[in-house]
Amino acid sequence: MAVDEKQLTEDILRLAATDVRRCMQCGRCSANCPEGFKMDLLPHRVMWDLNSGHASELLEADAPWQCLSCMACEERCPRGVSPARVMEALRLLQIRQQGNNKLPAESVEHYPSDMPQQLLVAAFRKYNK
Amino acid sequence: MLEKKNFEPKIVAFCCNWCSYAGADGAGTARKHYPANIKIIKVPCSCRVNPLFILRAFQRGADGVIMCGCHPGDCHYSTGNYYARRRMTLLLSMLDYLGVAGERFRVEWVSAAEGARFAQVMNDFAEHIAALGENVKLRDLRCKK
Amino acid sequence: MQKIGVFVCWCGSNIAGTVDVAQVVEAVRQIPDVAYAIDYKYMCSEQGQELIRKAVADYKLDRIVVCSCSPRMHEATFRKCAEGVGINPYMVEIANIREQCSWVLKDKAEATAKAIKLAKAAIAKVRFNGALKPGESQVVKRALVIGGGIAGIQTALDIAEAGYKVDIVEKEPTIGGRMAQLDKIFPTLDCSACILTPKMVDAANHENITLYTYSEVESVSGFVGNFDVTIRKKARSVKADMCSGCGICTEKCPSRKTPSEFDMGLKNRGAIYIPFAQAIPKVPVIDREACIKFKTGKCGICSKLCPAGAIDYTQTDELITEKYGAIVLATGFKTISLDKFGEYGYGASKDVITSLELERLTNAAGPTEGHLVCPSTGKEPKKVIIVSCVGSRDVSGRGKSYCSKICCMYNAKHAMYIREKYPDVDVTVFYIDVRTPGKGFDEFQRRAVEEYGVHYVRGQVGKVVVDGDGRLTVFVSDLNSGRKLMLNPDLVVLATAVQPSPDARKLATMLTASIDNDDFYVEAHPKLRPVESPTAGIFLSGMCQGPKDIPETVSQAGAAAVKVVGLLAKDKLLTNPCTAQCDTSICSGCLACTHVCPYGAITGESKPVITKLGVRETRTVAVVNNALCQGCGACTVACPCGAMDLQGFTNQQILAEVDALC
Amino acid sequence: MIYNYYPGCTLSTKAKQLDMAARRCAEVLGFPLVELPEWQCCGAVYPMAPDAIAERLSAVRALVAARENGGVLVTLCSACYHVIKRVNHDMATNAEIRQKVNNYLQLEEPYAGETRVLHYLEVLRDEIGWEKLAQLVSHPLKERRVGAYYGCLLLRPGAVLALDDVESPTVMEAFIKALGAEPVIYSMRNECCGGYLALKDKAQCEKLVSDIKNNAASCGAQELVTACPLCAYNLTANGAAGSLPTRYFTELLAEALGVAESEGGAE
Repeated sequence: MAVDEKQLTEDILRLAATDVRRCMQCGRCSANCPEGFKMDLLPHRVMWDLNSGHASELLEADAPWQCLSCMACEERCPRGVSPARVMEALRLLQIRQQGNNKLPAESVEHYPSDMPQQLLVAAFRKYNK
Repeated sequence: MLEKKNFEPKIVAFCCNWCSYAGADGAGTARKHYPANIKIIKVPCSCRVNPLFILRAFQRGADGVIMCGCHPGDCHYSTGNYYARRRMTLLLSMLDYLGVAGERFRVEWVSAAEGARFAQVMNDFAEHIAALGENVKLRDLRCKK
Repeated sequence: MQKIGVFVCWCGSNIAGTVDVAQVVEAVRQIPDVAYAIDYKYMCSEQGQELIRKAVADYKLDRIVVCSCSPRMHEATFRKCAEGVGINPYMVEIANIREQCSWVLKDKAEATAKAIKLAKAAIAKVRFNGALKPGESQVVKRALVIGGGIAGIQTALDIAEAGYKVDIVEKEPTIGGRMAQLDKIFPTLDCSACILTPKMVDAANHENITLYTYSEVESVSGFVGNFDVTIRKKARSVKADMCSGCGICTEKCPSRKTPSEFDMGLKNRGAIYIPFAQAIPKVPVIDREACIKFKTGKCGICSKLCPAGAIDYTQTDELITEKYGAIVLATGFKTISLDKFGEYGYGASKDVITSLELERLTNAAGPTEGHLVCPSTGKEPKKVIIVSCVGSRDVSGRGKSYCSKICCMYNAKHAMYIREKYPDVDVTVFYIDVRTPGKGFDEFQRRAVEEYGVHYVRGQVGKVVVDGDGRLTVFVSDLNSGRKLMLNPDLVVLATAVQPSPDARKLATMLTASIDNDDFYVEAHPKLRPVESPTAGIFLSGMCQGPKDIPETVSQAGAAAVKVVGLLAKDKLLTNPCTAQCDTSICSGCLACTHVCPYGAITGESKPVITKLGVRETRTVAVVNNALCQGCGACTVACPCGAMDLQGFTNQQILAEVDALC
Repeated sequence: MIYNYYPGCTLSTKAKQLDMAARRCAEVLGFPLVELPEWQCCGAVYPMAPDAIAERLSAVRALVAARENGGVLVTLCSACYHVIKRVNHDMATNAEIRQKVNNYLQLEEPYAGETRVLHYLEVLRDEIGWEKLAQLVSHPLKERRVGAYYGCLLLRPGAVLALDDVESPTVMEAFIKALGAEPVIYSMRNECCGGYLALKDKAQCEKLVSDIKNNAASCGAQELVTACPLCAYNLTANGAAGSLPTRYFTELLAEALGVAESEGGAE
């Protein structure tokens, strides 16, 4: 079934609540992203795809699952755009669907006993519903 | 607000020649939309706006009146907008007493460079007036004869 | 019976695309007193004006309403047209159906209805228009230029050459401005000083030019043709007429802790100093906050050593008052503060510098005598990274929303002259876009890449990390390849956004010249009057109006000079006839109007008057001096009995508009 | 002023040192912390999506409780501070979120962001003042070179949290100085430690933390302080562990004020 790109873009933008059209592709988000070395699509590319009507490809991307929500991209964006929020929207669109958890508790092999709760709560909430 | 959708408020805007009128031109140049029911009257300076002009507009059935001038300190005539500000503060305090909801009158400062802001100010005001509904008080008084 | 002609302009499709002009014509034709109405494609064109002239003759029109673009655009055009066929120019009204109607509306019916309303309001007003005759005022044949950089110098030279007296006020101890700090300038890569300093000398020696350096404008009053300006000449603590400029005082001054403004803080200067060797005037100035004599009362070495006895610790500021016919603003620019951009490492490392600092580092007269070195080590860099758009095109609140315009070109220039002098140094420019419009400009930038081997990589630098040993790590992405990079340059150059001089705002208030949200002066019209301020008699030159490079600045300076000369060449100016007028028959003589008039144009005078009841008496009434009145209208509202009215914007006219719109 | 205190989940368990030291020091400094009754976990991550209403409720409950008791809420953990302050900002500025949350909570008086959310460091800086703090230090941390590690949650987004300049913060450095130690400023102090990635990709955390620690060490830091339990965990568990001991800022404070527990140290 063909994905309705327009609808998907709207859904992402509604959840992201950031004005992606302001993006001028300077790439500061990608320059600052601590996880950029591990991303299949750098943040500026995610913004580009969203603005150019290729949102469906973003659902296939691994980048949102690498994002740390550290907000360096948002803070240093000269255009006031928040790629971090777009990443969050891409995660939510997926994990909000039944049985789509990305980090089921049983998949984690080892919990060090000194790991703070904050870490566990944060991780499971970012990757699961 | 849905039920008021058909209500088209009548709004008069007094704009000073140097800042706000130029700001309105800026809004036009940038194609920034604001409602058609806002009509602008050009004055050389906000200090030319006699409070009686505003009352006349309300008396004639305007639903809202907005007066725009240069930002305080930036008046082309140095001090005109300060006079305007004081006069309008006084008028505002008397409007309710005169039978016009004070909220229907607003003073804003818009510079020549603020085209987008001009449109935004007008949209805000139009929305505000639309929410208030028709200005009935003065009309009723007039109909009583 | 009045005969009003209404002329509806299409403005091509600008108006006609959204407003049904035929319907507007149809509607206004129904209005009493409208003797003629017609629409035309371009009313401002010669054919359009001919149409108006012919209609006036054919229908004996006495009043004209033009429904067209903003009066700020073509009111003057149509007034002139009316005057040509014997109608008083003030019998013309404009209904702004473009900026206020067709350009802000999309729905044709809605726009047409609004256009009709606006036309009706203009018709209602024009009925009460009266024939007005402008007064005359004298023109003082002297111009003031505020700012002594290349913009101010060029403007002053051009005015002086045309035979008029002109004064330059410069707040720094020397003229020359930013251009004096630069090394080489694009697109020719010739030496900045070589082309600037002769101009500085010309300005200093010109019989028509007076320089007030180390001076500031204290206050301004008056109006076009007749400005009264007070200039504060700050105390130099050195008698300029006795000083020979030998410089011994500056060499021997023991206070050496003040960073040199001219060298961008890369070097210190004495408390008594001459900013640079070619300074004009070549007279030192004592920085009283740094001077040991002023701080402790001891020292006085400069005074002891001065062979001319020119040092004067007791000198005080001097106030000079002068009259001018025109004022030119040429206050220039500075680069923004990088305090809020901590991630670039400026301040954390000495090897992260701004482009203006690089100019000093590569300048033969600079602190390193033109030897490019890393400030932290004094060694030549092996790898240089240039970062464009630092703080430009930034709407996040930290920077400036505009493009600073000059950076792309000077980045290419910097990269080139580094590569030319040090072919082993690797230079990479990180950019968002390369913007090089201008004659020979793109070719210049391409030369940097093709002939000088400068690397250009698309991608804005994110952060510069500084290690304890001074090593720099630049985080950036190469957007074309999608690669993330971490690089270790020895020197990082930040192409920092420009902003108007901090004095711009203060002067704007003093001169009632408009400024925009970024403190750049606003021009009277962005296309048609780019070197004039909306305030008559105030002209704009150089960066104070918007970012521009030297060639553009020089052309604008010339343009401003021509405008000034055009004004000064007139013996008399026609004054705005829309001035206040007092109806003495009902004036009570309370003189409330005199207190609100910002120009002191109203006085109370004892005069014989005839009251409304026909009684002749002599009493105090308000009298308006039309030469002074600028037509703001403050007095009209202050007048309790309605005696004061403003011609062109009378109570009757405005009320007619209100009635027509409501 | 009443200093309502929101400890958060981790401070009651794995980060007790952060909590206990803070309480003891607050007593000494004259701003005793009053723990909110029945507080719930803030959720550890800020719900960025505007339609995430349920995820905002626990923070709003804490904010409402603080409003009813003087209107000030003090937090210690960077994540709690981040989440609660941002939710508070939503409640004050986003009408849609405000309406939905209030509809859900059915409070007597709707909540609209009235509570002032303060970080413990803000209390020290703005209420006590560095000068006074320095005077109260009985055991100055002489000759210790301490690097402040801010991480991301404490500062970003700067427009909402407004704790300090996001790129060149000074609050922790001033704090370290007041304790008699020498603050070490290094570029990576506001770069991410890897956060919750520790659970999924330990190797990447190792890399991020190493970069931070190497930068801090190169600038002369001998130890690091942080306000965040997650950062503390990552900084301790990675990057040549032990090379740069990481402590909570309140531990250093307790030490300097002479109220540290004798057994002290990380659990």
